[in-house]
Amino acid sequence: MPPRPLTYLAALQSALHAMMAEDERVIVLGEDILDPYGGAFKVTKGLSTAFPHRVWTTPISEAAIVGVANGLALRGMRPVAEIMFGDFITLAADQLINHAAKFRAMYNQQVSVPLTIRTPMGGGRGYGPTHSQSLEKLYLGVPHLHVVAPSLFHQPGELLRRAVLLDDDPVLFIEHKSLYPAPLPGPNDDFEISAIDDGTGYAAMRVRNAADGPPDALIITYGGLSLPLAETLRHLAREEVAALAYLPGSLHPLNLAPILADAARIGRVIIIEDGPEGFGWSPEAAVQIYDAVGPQLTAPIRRVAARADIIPAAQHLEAETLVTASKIEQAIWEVLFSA
Amino acid sequence: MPPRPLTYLAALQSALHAMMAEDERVIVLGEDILDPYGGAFKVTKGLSTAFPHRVWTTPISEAAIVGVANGLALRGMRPVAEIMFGDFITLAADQLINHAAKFRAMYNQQVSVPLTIRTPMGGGRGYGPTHSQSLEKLYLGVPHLHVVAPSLFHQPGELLRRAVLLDDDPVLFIEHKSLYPAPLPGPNDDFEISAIDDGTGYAAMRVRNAADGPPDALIITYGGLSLPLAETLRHLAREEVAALAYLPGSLHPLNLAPILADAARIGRVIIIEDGPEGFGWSPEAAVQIYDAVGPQLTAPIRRVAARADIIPAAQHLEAETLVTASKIEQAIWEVLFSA
Amino acid sequence: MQNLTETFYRQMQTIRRVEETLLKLFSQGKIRGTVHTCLGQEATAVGVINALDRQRDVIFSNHRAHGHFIAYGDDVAGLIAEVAGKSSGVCGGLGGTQHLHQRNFYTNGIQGGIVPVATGAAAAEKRKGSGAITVVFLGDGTMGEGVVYESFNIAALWNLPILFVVDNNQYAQTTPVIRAQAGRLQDRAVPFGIKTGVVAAEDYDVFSVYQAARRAVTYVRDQSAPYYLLLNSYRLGPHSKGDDHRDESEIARHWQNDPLARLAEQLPPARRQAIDAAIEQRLQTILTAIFAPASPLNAAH
Amino acid sequence: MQNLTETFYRQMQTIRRVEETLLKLFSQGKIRGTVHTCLGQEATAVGVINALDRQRDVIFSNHRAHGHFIAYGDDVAGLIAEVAGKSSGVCGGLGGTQHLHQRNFYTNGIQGGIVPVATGAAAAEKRKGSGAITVVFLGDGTMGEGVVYESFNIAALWNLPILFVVDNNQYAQTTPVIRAQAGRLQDRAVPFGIKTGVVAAEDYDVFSVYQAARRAVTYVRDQSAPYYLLLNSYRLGPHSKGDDHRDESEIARHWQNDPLARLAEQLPPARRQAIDAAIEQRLQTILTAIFAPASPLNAAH
Ligand SMILES: Cc1ncc(C[n+]2csc(CCOP(=O)(O)OP(=O)(O)O)c2C)c(N)n1
Ligand SMILES: Cc1ncc(C[n+]2csc(CCOP(=O)(O)OP(=O)(O)O)c2C)c(N)n1
Ligand SMILES: [Mg+2]
Ligand SMILES: [Mg+2]
Repeated sequence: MPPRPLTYLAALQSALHAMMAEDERVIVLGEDILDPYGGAFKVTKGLSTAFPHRVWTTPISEAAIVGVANGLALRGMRPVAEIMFGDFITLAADQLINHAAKFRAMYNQQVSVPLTIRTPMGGGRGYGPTHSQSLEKLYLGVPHLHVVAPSLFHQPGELLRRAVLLDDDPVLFIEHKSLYPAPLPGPNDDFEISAIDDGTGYAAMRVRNAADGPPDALIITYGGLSLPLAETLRHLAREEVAALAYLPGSLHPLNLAPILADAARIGRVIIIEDGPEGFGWSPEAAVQIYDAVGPQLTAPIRRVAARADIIPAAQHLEAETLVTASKIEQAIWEVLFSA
Repeated sequence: MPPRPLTYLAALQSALHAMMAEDERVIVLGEDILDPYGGAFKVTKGLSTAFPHRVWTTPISEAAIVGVANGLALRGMRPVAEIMFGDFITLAADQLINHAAKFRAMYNQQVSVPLTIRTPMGGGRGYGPTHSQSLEKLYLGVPHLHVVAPSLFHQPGELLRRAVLLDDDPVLFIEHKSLYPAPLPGPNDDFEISAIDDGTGYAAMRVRNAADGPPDALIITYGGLSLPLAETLRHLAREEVAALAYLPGSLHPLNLAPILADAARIGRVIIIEDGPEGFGWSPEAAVQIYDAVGPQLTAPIRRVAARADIIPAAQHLEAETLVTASKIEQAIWEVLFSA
Repeated sequence: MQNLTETFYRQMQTIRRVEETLLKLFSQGKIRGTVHTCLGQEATAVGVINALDRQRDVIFSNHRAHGHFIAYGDDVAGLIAEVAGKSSGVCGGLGGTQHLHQRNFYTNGIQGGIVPVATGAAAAEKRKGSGAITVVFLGDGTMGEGVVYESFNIAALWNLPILFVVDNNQYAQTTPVIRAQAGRLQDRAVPFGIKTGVVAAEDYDVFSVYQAARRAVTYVRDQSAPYYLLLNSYRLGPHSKGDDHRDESEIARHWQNDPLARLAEQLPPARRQAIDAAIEQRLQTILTAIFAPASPLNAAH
Repeated sequence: MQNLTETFYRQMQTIRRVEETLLKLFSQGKIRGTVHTCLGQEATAVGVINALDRQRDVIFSNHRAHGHFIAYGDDVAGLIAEVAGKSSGVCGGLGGTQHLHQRNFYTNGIQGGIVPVATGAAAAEKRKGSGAITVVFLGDGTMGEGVVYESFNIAALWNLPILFVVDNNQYAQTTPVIRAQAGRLQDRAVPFGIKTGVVAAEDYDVFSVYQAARRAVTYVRDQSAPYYLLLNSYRLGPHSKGDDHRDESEIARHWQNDPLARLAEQLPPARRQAIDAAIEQRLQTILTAIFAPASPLNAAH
């Protein structure tokens, strides 16, 4: 077994290297991705040096980047396009929704579109309203478009590998900016981590903290919130609160069936998402639970999300707006003491 | 009182005429909207003849159409932009999300963006995968972007009027293609219709069918589904099933508070939406009810939506995919006979 | 040349008759939705597609694709069945008139959106070293879409073997080109350093298009570089289905100059009649197979 | 002319010193996020904005807006406070460096997206008969965005009073213009019939820009028609904050030719020192007010 990559970023980097070495069909394209810069968040670092003919820097043309990737995919390549900030994925909406996601079905399964769009989402860095959003909710529920977001508990490189080499449908691959520098936890005493097959092909992670006894709360979330969640889970363990967390790798399609029995048993469910409250991921997650085990819940599902507002540039205003570890923990305590 | 307009289309047409006559700031722009054609669905018919200087035909440039409307709105106009088919609103995603919806908040309330984007959504006409969608779900939950969809039971002209003249935030105004030719029901014996103030400024409609006794089912839906719903409600009345329907005019923000007491009392709730199942409008509607009155429900909320797939061109395949009156009715019967 | 005249005539007449048939089926309620016909513009389809290598080249088209589709693969039955929503259609009735696919041929109903996709296809073929070039058809109105210029830029930067064919039929739906396109359409790719060719309105016929397309195709294939070909045609039929608000005398004047009728005159009448008769016969056979109540091709799906 | 030299120098030097200060504050951790400075491009801001009527004209800018913003309203305190996330910032700290607004001045952080918005603003002013023209600043890299061309087309079709200023500083982030823009940037608006002006790299200084902008502004205002002005400058600083992978000798060569330093030489040393001193003093006062612990301007919000 290769030594475990140190950080989320390194895991993605080495997965890209490995895939390009392994499969000639992999083409990487995006803005400013060439060495020595290697992309705004360095995910493509080193790639253009190693594979100069298959790493293409593009003009600032997000619609055409995804459009070109569509054409590459239709014609037998396995393109990986980077959108520099997730905020700009709005510019590729038509290419994703009316092209990538449609070709296979509307051409009666005669083609496939094995396309991966990677993009960093999320705030916390003071980049302001147009460089801090978590816009994945726009693309949830678009038929045939997969949305994947590895958390810190996942092997992000393995999810990326599946998206690029094995998934024949288009995948929007969400990387939360805050995760890049984070070391992947790996086996350790703080958490009992297991990968669950939820049928999407992208593992869901089931994470128990180190407190004894049956869990008092089930926390369902994904992606970047795994970072404050890890902190919260550790803290809860110190307070002797046993908690179970569940983090699907596939946001859409979303299948919470594997966690329903736990939800029913535990009775207290908190769903957290990074984007603004209202619509989006957590209502879908919540109804899957309510529909199946609603009557067994001890309290209404508690949802935590960012404020439905722009994400301010100023640090303290940004923190007020976004989900933080302390907001997560407070929500958990409230649910624990309710009913 | 002016005579009630005959059809949904006529109501929209005359509202536009009245607003343009009343307020010089109203500018109407879009593709092929000039007379004699008057727009692909005729909503702007007659306008360019009556107001030649304020009705602007545009090139096929959806992003710029909305961008130009943004600039008009920022500089004191009250633009109404038409996107010929709702499917093309993907092309304006960046202008709606990263421009229209952001300016006011990110400029600290120093400006406003009183912009209305009108667009027809929905299938049933055999236009195929790129001309039949209900894509409003993309724009639900975008902070500061209002999404409004008058149903057959609304006064569509009044909602449009509010969007254009009174709402200082950007509004995406959804018109379902199937409604245009439909006569507005008006006062009649089939329905008891009342307008509810849900705090959004866009009335919600509460519709009872003509069966006696307390309602057996609460149906929550919006926009174009009001057409098959009306049919279903009439049919249920003939079967002596009392049903209550609730149709918010404002899809986002969505406030179901006014119907919660009914939901609790009735205990059987069906939520129907035109778009593909998964994410979107109905999960949000459902969680608002589950959170508030979940334990009082007799059965899980039943959601009905289109199949999560492309919308085929062939008639029978399209009908299999989309929500129809018979699917609505079947869902209602199933809920009535459950538990 | 006589051979070519016959071949081109047969293809153009097939397209014309198929589309007239589709309009009739529409008015009979046998097909629904929408139908964009290329009456008067058949020379674009036939002139360009015959300049290609049908085996390997890749073709992207748009909402007005019947002509391109027939010129490419001559699958009249697959097209009519598709438009009619039958399971025997090239896409099983799922796509319909605007969403066609067969082998290396692709269309979509979103104006302009297919252009970067074609650009990516050209990049894929170049990478594979297949020798294929990619052609994408656009209308004059579609030159309003920004992604077209993003594609020009990328195609030129990367020296992609792609031919952009703009069929300026003078209208976008109801909008005359002058009201929707500022400046000169023939200059639109020039600032990206893309070589450009033009067929003027007065020269528009299948041979002019074919010659211009051959030059363009040779350039694209030999140089592995993009080319922009502007064809100035005229749409003789309505935008789709029925209504047409253009000046009747304008339309009538152009019917006088119908490129297909002009081509027909170049054939000996007997040859022409023989070709016409064969086309009618073929069409009848196909229609019977598709619409005859007992036909298996008539399966709803 | 001497007066203009002083005025331009004062404005350019103010911009320079404010941005150097912002970079320093950034490295000190007093501001965070990102900072795009226009070191070396101050002549664009000062030359263009001084050609405008600040009372009525409307200005749209982008991520690299500090220079434009200061040249427009000279609100140094409001800018620094905004970038520092203070409540006294022009947008209360909500927008930050990329999202500025004051009176008729607007910026956004999405490349290209503001261009159709500016086009709409020009349409609004034309409709109101305000006599105002609209200016929008773009970078060379932003010429990759399709919506820019949609805007050119509309501005030309509707004869809108808008000036598109492309500041070609030779790079988009790390990408040299040659790798991102095919053909010639100076031709990009030509096929839309938009009148075009250019300041060549060797001519780039505040007076050349000012003269070119005056001509452009006069044209736009008198003709009520769009104009495209390409300025060939050079970005002396990094794209944002720190890292810069360009060849050091290339950057050094351009520092030798710094337009601000060249302008300074045109002033009598005493005048120049007086201006510099006044700017330093003003800056110190502002910084103290913003960052002094007890200052009310230092309120988090
Ligand atoms: C993005 C988009 N906008 C609008 C339309 C609606 N529409 C279909 S065809 C058409 C006109 C196209 O004109 P042109 O490009 O000149 O092609 P032509 O129809 O003349 O062949 C329009 C506006 C569309 N299909 N896609
Ligand atoms: C739509 C969009 N894509 C990408 C970016 C990221 N980005 C910010 S500045 C920049 C380079 C812009 O280059 P140019 O237009 O030449 O302006 P300059 O920075 O040189 O002033 C990029 C790619 C963005 N802000 N918006
Ligand atoms: Mg046309
Ligand atoms: Mg630049």
